[in-house]
Amino acid sequence: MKVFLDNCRTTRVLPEVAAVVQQYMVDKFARPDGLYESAEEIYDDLVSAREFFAKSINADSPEEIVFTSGATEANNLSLLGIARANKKNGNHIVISALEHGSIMSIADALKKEGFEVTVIPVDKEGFVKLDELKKSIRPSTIMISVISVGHFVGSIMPLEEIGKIVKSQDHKIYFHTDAAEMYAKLPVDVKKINCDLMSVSGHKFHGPKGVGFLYIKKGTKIQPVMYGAESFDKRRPGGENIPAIMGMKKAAELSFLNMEKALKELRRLQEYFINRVEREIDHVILNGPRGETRTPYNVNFSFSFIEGEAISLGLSMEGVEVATGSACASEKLEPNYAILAIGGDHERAHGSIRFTFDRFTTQEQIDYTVEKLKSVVSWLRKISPIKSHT
Amino acid sequence: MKVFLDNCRTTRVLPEVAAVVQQYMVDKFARPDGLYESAEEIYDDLVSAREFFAKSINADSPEEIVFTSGATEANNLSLLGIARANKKNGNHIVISALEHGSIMSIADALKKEGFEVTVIPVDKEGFVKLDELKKSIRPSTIMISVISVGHFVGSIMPLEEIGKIVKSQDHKIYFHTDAAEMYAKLPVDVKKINCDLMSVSGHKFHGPKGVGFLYIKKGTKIQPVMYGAESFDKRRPGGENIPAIMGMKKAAELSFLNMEKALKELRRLQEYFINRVEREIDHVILNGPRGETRTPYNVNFSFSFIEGEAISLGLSMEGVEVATGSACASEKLEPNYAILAIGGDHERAHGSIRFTFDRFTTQEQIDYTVEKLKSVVSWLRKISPIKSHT
Amino acid sequence: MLKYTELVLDHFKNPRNLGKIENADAEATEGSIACGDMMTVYLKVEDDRITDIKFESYGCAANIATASMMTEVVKGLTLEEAKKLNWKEIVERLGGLPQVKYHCSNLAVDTLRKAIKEYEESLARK
Ligand SMILES: Cc1ncc(COP(=O)(O)O)c(C=O)c1O
Ligand SMILES: Cc1ncc(COP(=O)(O)O)c(C=O)c1O
Ligand code: FES
Ligand code: FES
Repeated sequence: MKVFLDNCRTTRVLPEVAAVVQQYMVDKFARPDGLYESAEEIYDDLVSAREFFAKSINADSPEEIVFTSGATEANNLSLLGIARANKKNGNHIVISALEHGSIMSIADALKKEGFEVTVIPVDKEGFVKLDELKKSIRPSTIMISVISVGHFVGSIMPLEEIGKIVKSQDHKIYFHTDAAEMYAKLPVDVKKINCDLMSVSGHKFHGPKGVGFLYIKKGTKIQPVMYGAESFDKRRPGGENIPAIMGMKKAAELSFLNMEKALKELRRLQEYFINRVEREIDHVILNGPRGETRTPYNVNFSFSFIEGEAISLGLSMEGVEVATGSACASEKLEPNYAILAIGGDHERAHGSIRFTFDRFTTQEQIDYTVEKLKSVVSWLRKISPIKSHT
Repeated sequence: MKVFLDNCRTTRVLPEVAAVVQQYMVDKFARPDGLYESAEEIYDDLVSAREFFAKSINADSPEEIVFTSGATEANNLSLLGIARANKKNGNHIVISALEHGSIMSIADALKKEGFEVTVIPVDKEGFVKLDELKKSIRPSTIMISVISVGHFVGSIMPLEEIGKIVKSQDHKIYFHTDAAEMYAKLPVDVKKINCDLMSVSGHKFHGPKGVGFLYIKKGTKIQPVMYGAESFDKRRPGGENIPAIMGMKKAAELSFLNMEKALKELRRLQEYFINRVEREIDHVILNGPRGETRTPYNVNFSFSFIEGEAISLGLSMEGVEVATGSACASEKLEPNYAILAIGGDHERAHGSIRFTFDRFTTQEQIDYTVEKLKSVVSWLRKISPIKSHT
Repeated sequence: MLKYTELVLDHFKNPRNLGKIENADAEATEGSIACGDMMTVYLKVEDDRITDIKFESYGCAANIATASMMTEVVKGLTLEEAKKLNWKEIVERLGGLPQVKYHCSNLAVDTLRKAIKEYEESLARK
C-alpha cells in the first residue's frame, strides 16, 4: 500500500485538472495577445479565470489578481514589492515566527536593503501572540506578513484579529498573508481578514506546479520584482502560463465543490488518527493545537527517544510518505524552527513527524499508517540508547 | 484550413511532450526534497534534466543551468542579477536595438537604479553593428546583452564575433544572449559563442509554457531576483516546476532529433515562400536578411499602401494566423521598433507582417497562405486611397 | 488583444460605400501615411443633402468599419444633419470598439466634416 501523507509539500494533480492543462497545451495553445481567432478565445478564458479567482476570495475586482509562478514568487512580489515601493513611509516589517522559508529568506534580503524586521513569537500551540504583534508596531512599520496556516504545526492563525489590529493603526500598514496552505483548503475571504495581499500556490490543492497568484488590493503601492513585455499585468511580466492557470482554476473549482462535507470528513479522520496514535503509542506529543483552530489537513507528532529521519525512512519503506522536523533531515542539520518556536526543544524537533492529508485521504490509509507507525516506532525505540521509555 | 504562423510568439505543445507533463503531474508528482522513495526518483530525473540541458548547449557543468519560469524571468535574473551584483565594477550596460521587450523594460528599470544603458544600432538587415559595439565599450561596462536571433526580422546575430570582442577587453564584461528564438531551433554552443549567460524559453520549441532556463557560466557573480527556500539552486528559489522541466526536456530532445534535416526542409520552404510572394505580389519589401544569416523560421514582409492589422485580421478570417508590426495593432499605437531599427519608416512598419514557422510547417500550408495573402492584399489595396500602386 | 464585434467584422469584410466617386462634388483626405491613419471621403450633394458618399481607407479594421458605418449613416442626411454626427454614435452603432480604436471613428467623422467644409467652400467660390 502506498500512502502519501506529505500533501503540505505538494499534491497530486487530479486527472480532471491534468486534462484541462493538456487541452491548453495541445489545442488552445495560442497566446492571448495574438490578433487572431484562436487568441481571442484564450484571452476570454484568461479573463474568466481572473474573475473566478477574484470571486473565490471575495475580492472586489479581477484586476486585484496577479498570476505568478507560485507562492514563492507571490511572496517575493509582495514583500519586496511593498517594501521597496513604500520605503519612504518607513523601513520596518513584521513577520511571524512560523512563516514559510521563502518569507524568512525574503526578510533576510530586505534587511540587507536597509529594512528592519521584527519576528513575532507564537504561543505553545503555534498562534501568533497578538499582544506582541501590537507592541511591535511602530510609526515606521509599513508591512505585516503572517502565514495563514502554520505549515508545520497546523495552527490556523487569527487572521481576522490581526487584520483588525493592522486596520486600527493611524498609519497605513500593508497586511500580507501567505495562504498557500489555506486557499482552496479552507474557506478564505479577504474582506473578513482585511488583508491587502494574499499569496496562493496551485500545487497545494491538486493543481499544477509552477503557478499561483497574488491578491493585491486596489490602491496598493507595489513595485514589480521583474520587468518585461507581453503581459496582462505590469506587476508581473512575461507570457501568462495559461495551461497552468486554467488547470489551477479547475483544481480550485473541484476543491470548492462540497468543501464543507470534505472538511467534516477530514476532521473526523484527523481526530481518529490523533486518538489512535495517542492511545496506541507511548510518549508522543502532539505539536500544534487541537480542535477547530487546527487545520484538518495536518497532524504533527513528536515521538520521544527516536529520530525523525529514521522514522520517515522506516515508514517510506512501508509505503508511507511523510515529513520530519529532525535536524538530521535538514540540509543545514538544524532542528525544525517551527517546533522550536512553539517551545519545543531539540529533542522534540528531532522526533517530529508531520502527516499532511489531502481531501482524498481514507480511513484505510490512516489505519495502515498507524500500524506501520507503531512497528517503526517500537523498532527504533528498541535500538535507542535512551532508556527512559522502558 | 488553419495555418498557425505565429510560432515565434508561442508554439503548440507536442502530444509526446504533453504526455510527459501529464505523467509528472499525475504520477511522479512528488517534490525532489521529500525523504521517501517517490521523491528520490524525481530528484534523479531533475538531475538528469539539468545534465541534459547543460550538454545541449555544451556547458561545462549541470550547475550552470538554473531553471526559471521562462525567458522573461531568465532575462531578469541575468540583467538585474549581474548589474546589481557587479555595480562596484561599473554602471554601464550595452544592449542591442533588437532586444526583446523584456530586455528593454529591464534596461529601463536598471536606469532608474542608476545604471547607464547604451543601445547599439543594427544595420539594414538587422545585424548588430560590431564597430558601434566596440566603440560603446567603456571601463565601466559590466555587461553586454544581445539577442541571439532578431525575433521580428530573423537576423541571426554575429554572436561569436561579439563574444570575441567582449573577451578581448582587458576588464571582465559579462556577455548575455537571449536565445529564446535560437535554442532547440538552431545549433547552440556557449563555448563557441563565448557567452556567460543565455536565456531559454520552453514554449518556443513545442515545450510547455511557464518554464525556461538560464545558463550561468561558473564563476559568474550574480544576485538573485527572488529569495526563498526549497530549491535546488539558491539563484532561483521556489519548488521546481518539474512536470514543465521534464516536458521541456522532451521537447528539446525531439527538436535535436534530425534537426539538420528539418532545418534544410525549412530553408527550402522559406525560400519558396519568399520567392512566391515576391513574384506574385507587387510592392513588397522583405524585412531582414536573406540566406544563411536569416533564421529559417522567420519571414517578414511589408506590403506597401495597406495596413498590417487589417491584413492580419483578413488572413485570420481565412484561418491564417500571423503577427504584424503595425502601430495600429500595438497597445501604445507605436510602429514596430524592429522595423524602425533596420531603417524602415512608419509606413513600412505599418504594412509589415511576420510569418513564423515551426518545423512542422508544410508546403501545402505555405501555398494556402500565399493564395490568401494575395487576395487579402489586393482587396485592401483596392480600398486604399494611396494611388501609387495603380 | 483587440476584440471587435460581429458588426465591426462585417463592415470590415464587406465595407459599404467603398471606392471613389468619379466627379464628386467634394473630396477630402484626413490623416497621413506617416502616422498610419488615413482616409478619403467623396461626396455627391443635391439641395444640401448627401445623395451619395464613398470612402477609401489606409488603416486598420476599425478604420475601415467606422468609415463604412459613417457612410451608411450620413447617406441621405442634409449637410447640417451630417455635421452633427459624432464619433460616439458610430461606435455605438457598431456595438462598441476597443478603446484604443476610438480615434479611428474620430478620423471617419473628421474626414466627413472636412469633405463637407470642402463642399461649402467650393460653393462659396462659385
Ligand atoms: C506556506 C507556504 N508558502 C509558500 C510555499 C511555496 O509555494 P510554491 O511552491 O508555489 O512556490 C509553500 C510550499 O512549499 C508553503 O507551504
Ligand atoms: C526573444 C525572446 N525573448 C524572451 C521571450 C519571453 O519568453 P517567455 O514567454 O518564456 O517569458 C520571447 C517570447 O516572447 C522572445 O521571443
Ligand atoms: S544522527 Fe545522522 S545526521 Fe543526525
Ligand atoms: S487606423 Fe491605426 S488604429 Fe485604426
